[in-house]
Amino acid sequence: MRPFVPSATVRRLTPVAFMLLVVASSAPAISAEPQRALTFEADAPTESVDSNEPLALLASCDKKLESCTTDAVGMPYLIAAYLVLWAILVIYFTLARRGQRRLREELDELRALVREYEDTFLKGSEGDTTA
Amino acid sequence: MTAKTIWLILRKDVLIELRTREVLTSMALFAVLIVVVFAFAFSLDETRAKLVGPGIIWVTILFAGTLGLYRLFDRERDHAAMSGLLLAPAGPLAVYIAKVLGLVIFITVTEIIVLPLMLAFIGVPLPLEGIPLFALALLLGVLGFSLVAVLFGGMLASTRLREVLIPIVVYPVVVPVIIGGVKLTGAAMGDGLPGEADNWLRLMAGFDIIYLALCPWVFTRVMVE
Amino acid sequence: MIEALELSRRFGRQWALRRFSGRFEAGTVSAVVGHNGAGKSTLVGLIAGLLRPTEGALSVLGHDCATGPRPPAVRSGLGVMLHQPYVYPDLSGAENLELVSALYGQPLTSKARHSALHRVGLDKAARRAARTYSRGMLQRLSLARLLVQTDARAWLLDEPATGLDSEGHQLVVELVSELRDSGRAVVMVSHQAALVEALADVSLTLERGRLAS
Amino acid sequence: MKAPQSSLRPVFMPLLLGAALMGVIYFVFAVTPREQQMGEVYKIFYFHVASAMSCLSLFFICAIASIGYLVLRNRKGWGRIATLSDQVAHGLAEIGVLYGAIVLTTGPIWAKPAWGTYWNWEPRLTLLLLTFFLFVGYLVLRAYGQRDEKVKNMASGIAVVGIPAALLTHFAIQLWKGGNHPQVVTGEGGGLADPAMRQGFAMAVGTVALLAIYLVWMRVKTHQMRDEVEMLFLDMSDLEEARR
Repeated sequence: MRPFVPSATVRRLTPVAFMLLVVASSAPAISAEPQRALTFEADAPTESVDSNEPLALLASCDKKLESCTTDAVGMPYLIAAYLVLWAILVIYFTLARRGQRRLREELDELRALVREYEDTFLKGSEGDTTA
Repeated sequence: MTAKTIWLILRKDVLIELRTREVLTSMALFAVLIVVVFAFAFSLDETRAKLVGPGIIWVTILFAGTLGLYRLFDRERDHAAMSGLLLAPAGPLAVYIAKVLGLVIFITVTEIIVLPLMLAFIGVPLPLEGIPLFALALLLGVLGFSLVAVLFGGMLASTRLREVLIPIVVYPVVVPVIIGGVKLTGAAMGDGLPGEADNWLRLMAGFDIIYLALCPWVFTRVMVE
Repeated sequence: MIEALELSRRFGRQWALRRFSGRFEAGTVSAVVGHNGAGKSTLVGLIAGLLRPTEGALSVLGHDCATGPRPPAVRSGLGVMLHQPYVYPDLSGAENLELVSALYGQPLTSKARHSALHRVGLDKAARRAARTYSRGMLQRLSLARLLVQTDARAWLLDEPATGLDSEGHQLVVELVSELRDSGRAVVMVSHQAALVEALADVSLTLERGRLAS
Repeated sequence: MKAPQSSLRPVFMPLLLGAALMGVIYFVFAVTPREQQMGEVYKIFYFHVASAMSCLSLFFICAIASIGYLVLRNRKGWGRIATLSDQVAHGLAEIGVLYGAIVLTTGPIWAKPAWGTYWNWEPRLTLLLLTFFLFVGYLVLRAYGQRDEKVKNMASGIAVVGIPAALLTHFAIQLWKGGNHPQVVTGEGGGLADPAMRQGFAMAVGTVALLAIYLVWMRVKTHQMRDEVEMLFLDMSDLEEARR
């Protein structure tokens, strides 16, 4: 039973449709208004907040929010998180891609081999009758 | 036909167990050893015992139950016994129900032997009026665990990886029943809010009902090629 | 009775069995002969229902195997003796026989059990645990199933004479002949030429998973 | 039938997705405002929660596909659909576990500055962790078992149990923990007041979901190719046999 493969047109249309979607979704970003303070109640920070705990520094930051330019406290975590995100995606993608390429080569090789078998077999069978 | 086959398989497992007493001794011994290790690890005193006791009991049940599961299916693995059972007219459903009942019986008997010892070692007072709730929690918990464990144990018994795979797959699924058991055991020992116990009972009963309906369906479809 | 059409089964990248066609009629002993690895056990697995065909059609006792699990009537109608004897070492010979008979048909009367064990020469060892049996004795215990599983209308035997001495061979010949004479279809898989000559009405040879022409 | 492998296409899609991802990240960093209490660091939540949503829905669809496989594999004439649904289920599980890994790494990184501990057992992350283990078992089984019927059945059995397991674990943890996970998205705990935040989050969810669809499609192609390789080996042994 041959594996099920979507028709050629479906495969050609998906990238175009996808590109339109991404462009549409990022359009509003370009016209976003300037930043404003906003309310966002995360849970109350844990009671035992000692001085060097990053949270304490955070809380003090909001009194002078407008001038709170450098958010040094959270930045390393933020960068670390996005680096992890990228690392996982890129590493996985390259591994999967390499596996797929190796598989595709093996597949093409096998197809050639089978075609070659069929040719020699057809030529070879003029003489005798096969079971 | 199925009921007869269930009885036959169950009777066979119990008969072999009475002769060899292999499963119960290993499970009971294993359970007592775990409790002793935990007792040393937490260096229990009166107050902490009440906090940690239920946890120890249910972890012990979980591990001893897993040991019992491996034993239960080892017997079927050699001499192509599993295929003999699956080809029987009653088919995989009877095998599944018989094995679930077998595991429940084995774990319950181990509990009866080991629990008094455990309570003594941990030094947790189980008040008399707490016993019915504790027994109900044990019943629901062990049934829930057995339903899931036998499904995956039976499925994976023939693969090389079963010791690795069965814990990875079974434990996440039985977490609700284990937490429920611990909470109800705590309630039975006197602490914990009264209202909470009902919620946990409902959750564990729901767990058992859902898997009572789902597991046979999956087992019968998966065990036959 | 049992019919296979272009039956194929693959394991990974090879064909364990490829385009096997054959009809096994009632009242005949059909032998399937082949060296090790020729696909005999795969064929047994397919007919018994342990394996699912990759291609081709198989019907056992009128049930088309492609349409899903077999009804109980077909399961008890097909007696299967796999290469490994189906036995629990901790149960005694008699208990094993009772268990199998009850699982696959009606419970065994003690008279029928006794006569079956006597016929296969195990009446002395009936009470002992099967663990203490030799390979030949285990095979004889399996052979006792031929007498006890009376519901079976067709039998599938995988190497019925493994581990048996000459007297055991004779026993197999007698038992299988009785099955044939009582109108049952017997499919026997074996690589022992002597057995095949003595019993087989029809003989198929398997080479590398295919029917040898 | 020979699939037209235009050289451009295999590179085009990943670049496009990469660009989209960069676009969203730029939007998150540049445009969305700082959060009043956590400042910049809360911005981890965009992709953390987006990945979590995709992860759980991938597992859910994988379970549905597995049910489809178990039901259809015995139906006459449904063989190819059953094989496809099994391949799709396998692909969904792989990408689900991949996204699970993202969630389970960015989660603690966010929790440390926000709540002071790397792991505080809040409900949704714990639920995802447990379901993650279940599907890791699924992948381990798939990786080590050969690609025959039995392994497909067993894997489907594991995936199918995923749905009730996730639901019951969710209720159990709610009961157990009471939950202090800020209901950022669902709106109980303040929600996304700022429109820019909402857009940022919508874009993150959209991009992550589309990336997931693309990755699953890629994995399904790989599985189909692997099956085709085995088919070709079988055809070759047929031809060899016929020639002998």
